[in-house]
Amino acid sequence: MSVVDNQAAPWATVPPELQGEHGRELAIEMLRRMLRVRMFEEATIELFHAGELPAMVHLSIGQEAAIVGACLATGDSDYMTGNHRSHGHPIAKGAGMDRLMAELLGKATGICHGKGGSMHLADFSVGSLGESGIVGSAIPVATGAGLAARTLGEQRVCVCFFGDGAANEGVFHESLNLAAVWNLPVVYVCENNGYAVSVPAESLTSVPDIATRAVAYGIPGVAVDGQDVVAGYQAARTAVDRARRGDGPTLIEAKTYRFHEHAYGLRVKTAYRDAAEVAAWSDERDPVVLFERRLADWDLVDDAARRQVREETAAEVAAAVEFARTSPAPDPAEAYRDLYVTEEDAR
Amino acid sequence: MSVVDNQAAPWATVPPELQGEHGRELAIEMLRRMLRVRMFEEATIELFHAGELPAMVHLSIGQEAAIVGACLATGDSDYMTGNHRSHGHPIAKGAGMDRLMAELLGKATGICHGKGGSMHLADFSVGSLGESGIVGSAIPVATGAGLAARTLGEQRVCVCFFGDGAANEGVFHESLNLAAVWNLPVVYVCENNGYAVSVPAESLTSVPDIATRAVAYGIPGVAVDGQDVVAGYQAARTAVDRARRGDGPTLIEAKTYRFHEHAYGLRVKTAYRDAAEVAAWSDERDPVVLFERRLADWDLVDDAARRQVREETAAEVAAAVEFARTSPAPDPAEAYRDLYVTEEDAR
Amino acid sequence: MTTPQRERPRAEGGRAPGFLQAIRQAQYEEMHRDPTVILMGQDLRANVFGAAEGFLDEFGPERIRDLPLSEAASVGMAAGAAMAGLRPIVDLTVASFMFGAMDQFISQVAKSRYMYGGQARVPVVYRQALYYHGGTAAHHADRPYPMFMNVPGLKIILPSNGYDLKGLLKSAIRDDNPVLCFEDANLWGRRGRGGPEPEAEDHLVPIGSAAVRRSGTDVTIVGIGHGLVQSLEAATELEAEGISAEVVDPRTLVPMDWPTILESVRRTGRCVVVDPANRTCGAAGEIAAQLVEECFDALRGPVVRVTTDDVHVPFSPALERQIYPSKDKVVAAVRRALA
Amino acid sequence: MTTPQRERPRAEGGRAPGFLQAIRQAQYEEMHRDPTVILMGQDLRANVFGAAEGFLDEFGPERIRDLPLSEAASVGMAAGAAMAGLRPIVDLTVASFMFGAMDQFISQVAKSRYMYGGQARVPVVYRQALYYHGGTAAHHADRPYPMFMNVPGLKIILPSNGYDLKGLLKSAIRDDNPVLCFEDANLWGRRGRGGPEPEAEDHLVPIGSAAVRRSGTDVTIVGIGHGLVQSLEAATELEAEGISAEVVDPRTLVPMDWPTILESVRRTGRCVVVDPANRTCGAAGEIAAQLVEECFDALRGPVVRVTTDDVHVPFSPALERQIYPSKDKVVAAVRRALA
Ligand SMILES: Cc1ncc(C[n+]2csc(CCOP(=O)(O)OP(=O)(O)O)c2C)c(N)n1
Ligand SMILES: Cc1ncc(C[n+]2csc(CCOP(=O)(O)OP(=O)(O)O)c2C)c(N)n1
Ligand SMILES: [Mg+2]
Ligand SMILES: [Mg+2]
Repeated sequence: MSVVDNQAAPWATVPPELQGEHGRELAIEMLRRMLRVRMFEEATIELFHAGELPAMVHLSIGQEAAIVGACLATGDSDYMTGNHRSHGHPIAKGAGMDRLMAELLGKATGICHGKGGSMHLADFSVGSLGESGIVGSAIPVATGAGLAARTLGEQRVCVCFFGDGAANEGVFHESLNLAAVWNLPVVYVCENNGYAVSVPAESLTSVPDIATRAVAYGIPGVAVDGQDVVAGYQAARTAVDRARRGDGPTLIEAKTYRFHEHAYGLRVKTAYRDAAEVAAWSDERDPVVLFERRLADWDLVDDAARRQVREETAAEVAAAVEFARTSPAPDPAEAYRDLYVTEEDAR
Repeated sequence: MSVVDNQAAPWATVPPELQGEHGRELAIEMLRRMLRVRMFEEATIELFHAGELPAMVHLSIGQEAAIVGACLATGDSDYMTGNHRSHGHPIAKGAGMDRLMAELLGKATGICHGKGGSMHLADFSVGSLGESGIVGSAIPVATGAGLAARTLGEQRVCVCFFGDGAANEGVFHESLNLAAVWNLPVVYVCENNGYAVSVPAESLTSVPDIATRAVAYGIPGVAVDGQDVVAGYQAARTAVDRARRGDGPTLIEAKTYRFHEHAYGLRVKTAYRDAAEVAAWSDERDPVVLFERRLADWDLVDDAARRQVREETAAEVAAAVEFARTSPAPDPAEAYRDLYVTEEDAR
Repeated sequence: MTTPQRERPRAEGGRAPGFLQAIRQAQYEEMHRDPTVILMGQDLRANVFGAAEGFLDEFGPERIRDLPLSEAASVGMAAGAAMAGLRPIVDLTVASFMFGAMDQFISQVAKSRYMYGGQARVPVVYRQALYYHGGTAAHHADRPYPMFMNVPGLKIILPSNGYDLKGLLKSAIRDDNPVLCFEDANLWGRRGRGGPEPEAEDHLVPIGSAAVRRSGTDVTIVGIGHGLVQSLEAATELEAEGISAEVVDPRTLVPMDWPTILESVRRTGRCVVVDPANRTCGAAGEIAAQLVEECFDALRGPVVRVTTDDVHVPFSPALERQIYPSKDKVVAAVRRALA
Repeated sequence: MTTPQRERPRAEGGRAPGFLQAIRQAQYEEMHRDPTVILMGQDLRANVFGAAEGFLDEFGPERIRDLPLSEAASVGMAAGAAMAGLRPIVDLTVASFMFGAMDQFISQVAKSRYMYGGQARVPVVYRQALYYHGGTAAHHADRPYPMFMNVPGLKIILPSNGYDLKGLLKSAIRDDNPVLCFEDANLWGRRGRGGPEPEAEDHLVPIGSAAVRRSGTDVTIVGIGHGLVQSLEAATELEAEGISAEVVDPRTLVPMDWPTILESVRRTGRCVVVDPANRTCGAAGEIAAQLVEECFDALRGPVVRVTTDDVHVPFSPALERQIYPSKDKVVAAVRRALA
């Protein structure tokens, strides 16, 4: 198990992965996907205040680097599962934003026809196999996707995202043991944002680094700076390669922070984290800002190019909102479809 | 985490715990309780063949040292929970054998009035809070007993017994995390007998030493020779003292072996363990034989004294069998009692 | 199971506390009354759910505990603590989170006393909201009490107003058996969070006793949780048409107050059951089955169930509402029962 | 749900395989037919339960897997594997072990397809024995299918003989939906383990179709699992008294073949349901509720339930037998239904 210093700025020079033309493209893609997640979620905040969201949303703002880093280490045919805080994961995995946004508004054009909503996005076309509102509950499912890939002789891997709180669920333990003894191609990514709702990780989680728990399964455990998209990418890349080689699972812990309340709109009366702590992270450890600064420092992607990415992304998000807003509500009969595969379902 | 060499004979001289008059008494009690467990279970074999047992039984024969060592490290007011293989645990904890044996025969005088049977013994009078036929399922209960002791300001601890297979259950993980973060007075004793029914521990458990998993909870993990009652006692004593001091839980792994089939009477057609392996353990690593030999080598308890313990125990077991056999079957109405505490139940 | 009580729902008089206030009062009073009562739940200390303000200061960290995301261990641990002398209250927050602890509920909470021949006492209360009809989608909106009704050894309360919630919860905390308290979140808002003064400390509603909320002669409507509100609304509407509906609130599902329900149906000869649970093997089905078995001769029409349709809870408001019981569905069911 | 089938139970003719043989045959044939079918279970490779002899050699270690003591992960993993292209069969051995996996069954297995708007297909079969009436006591003897009937999105089969077990299990393996297969262990012994030759590969029994096992005119007895055997025995006894009982075997509990059951009861006007599950919110209650709702006018007497009493399963044989349905209880229930 190795733990990196969360506060370090490890990249004095351009990291090898981002060198060359392909590397620069990857860097731009990292920025683009982080911005997509960020702007998509900022748009949901507006929609919330406009009263257009049917329910509260759990935002990943602040956590984009870990999400994008891990997803970009996978290919299109690889799998992924998420949790209640997973608007960003399918986006980072490559899903189009229109149908995701429509899903958040409960529209007929939603990726789940309006039946899933914010906590249950899935886009099977990019390997996003779903998200669990029940904390931890998708960890076995991700493990099973790995089993299928292995049994079918495919080269796919599955990236399984969950939070620090979820690492205390029994299924975390059962699944990691299974993946370890069967050498399954699964990369477990714990986004440790320091809290499970109001409860600090240190008060109800027995180890400071969740990555330590890898020892219990005889698998690699790596803690990375979750605000550093390149660090997240590198750790995931190593884990994905290892999994693809048939060498089994890895547990990655990304130390990160959520900038907003547990759910947007939720009011917790008793303060459970310092305003100063929140400010320190949002002001100094914003993963998008940090990455943009580095891209500039490295002379890798200049202001104009970055501005272009921003503008393109803003346009995409605006289009997604427009698409969602103008989409019709689902036909009420939709509620009674998709419970079972029926004869009518095309095979 | 420390692992002892399972094959070593560590006691060249009398260990400190067994020195002096009190030490000698403890040694005799160790022998007596191991013999009680052994002879009690041998009696159940006879009852099985005589067709008097209503169901198969899971025998601890071969595993007595770990059980007795841990139980003797506790006091009468301490708690204990067991599993499907736990005739021996309440006996080691000090329960009378008559009502336990009557329970195995499903009699009215059984400790659970015939409602529990072999897999669900409990004797609250000695702190034995029950046994779970559902593998792993009593681990949270034991943890709760620890919570109660702590909250009520009592000095009690709870010893929680389970097998290697159970260490893969989610509740193992959840419970140890909870006990760790709350510093609960619980001693988790994993009797690693190398198999979960037909499955070797090494094939479906991710670590060679289950004690390693203590690392995931930041608590002490100790692996001991499970055939050595003194080693088991010492490890448990340390853990019990620690728990009583308020310093929290310990995970002890006793490396042991079951000499009989998973359940007595079960016929598994496909051999899953070598006859030679079974013979090596039963012939050379019998915890009762090993301890008797040491008592002799140390000149601590002579032949006559040991013979006396054997005879007394044999008589106790014979009396228990007699008690059980001559006890009446329960009144059928008993099946409808004890579902709830009712007004009639004395307070 | 006592004699039927004819109570008006207190909500009418404005004296009933809101749900959160009822919970707060019940837990506060009982924790003061009995030092062995402890309270555990996720995000309890920060009072995220709003019923535990000031509890940490008042009762201290040993008795007010946050729980980790470990539902199985939490449930079983509470049972173990109960067997060893505490009287824990566990706030599981949302009923959908019970599933992860199902083995502990069944194998340990419900079975221990019986299996051990009465040696164990398991005085523990599990509280959980039925968090449906709020856009939370399928993972938060289950109404799983019928599953637990299928498990012997548990008591189950499901009050329809704050007054009963307080009284039943207090009874539950004093009960020596495990009690599941389901709180229909659709009733939370009905009385404000800042309501009237705490009720008297001795306000207890006995477990196992139904209440007749409205007397009537033509049909009995049994309404569970929020279904009771819909039943009363339907009864009002039907009254205008000259149909006199009696409305019964079971309040407790296990043990069910059969005498009260049977007595009513024997009089009216017709019955509609309104139950927010899923239809198949739900609570409404149990009531219907009991009626056709125990008072067949008195029945003059079909027992009609108004339940949630057998689908999962969809996210979109455009989809969600229709799947639940509603006043209109109750009215239609009554017409069918009377046809 | 198809038209009623009037089949004689094959057990009579001696052609029905024993349960273990039926399982072996179904799994063997389907694994040969479709390479994406895999089989996982505790102690499977060593064939402890007797239905997987030679499978490891035949299908290899990738397709025949032992599972650790990790029921939740096992159940969810199989669902995930199904969503990613496999068709897993999971042998959970004993139904009581399902509780530890309840969240996975409900939140993942049953809900995924619906929540994701039909993107997921979850072709997975979970097999588990109802291991009651064998002195195993409360932790091994549950009959929890009613809980799962309360969960939309699952199919549930519960055959009463080896012939149906084989045909239903094969249908389940080919089904694109999750199917729970409950195997009543009290039927295991009825045909020897070494029985007749494997049935034809194309022997399929459709899911959702009941069978009328015996025609009659005075009363319909619906018998589930071993309850079907008791129903047939009771029918024989009643015949001697001149009472003509029709006996229906639902075979599938979800989707239930309502047309067949309703058609029968509409003819006989009386019904007894024999169900080894616990009484409250059990399968029998669902059937009774459906009858009183859907064919009230045809009913000429109470629908009487014969179920396991609402207690846990006690260990002692002196206590255990009485709590279950029996032929005598069925006979008495029919008398009550006819009174
Ligand atoms: C099984 C379960 N228990 C409780 C909850 C309520 N809940 C939703 S998110 C959450 C905190 C999860 O913490 P973590 O895993 O760290 O994820 P984060 O929200 O911090 O991203 C809780 C308690 C739930 N959804 N599921
Ligand atoms: C939850 C659960 N799953 C499966 C079983 C069936 N079973 C009983 S004992 C056992 C093996 C347990 O292994 P271990 O914990 O090592 O204990 P041992 O039998 O070796 O003492 C199994 C699989 C069970 N009783 N409970
Ligand atoms: Mg977190
Ligand atoms: Mg073992």
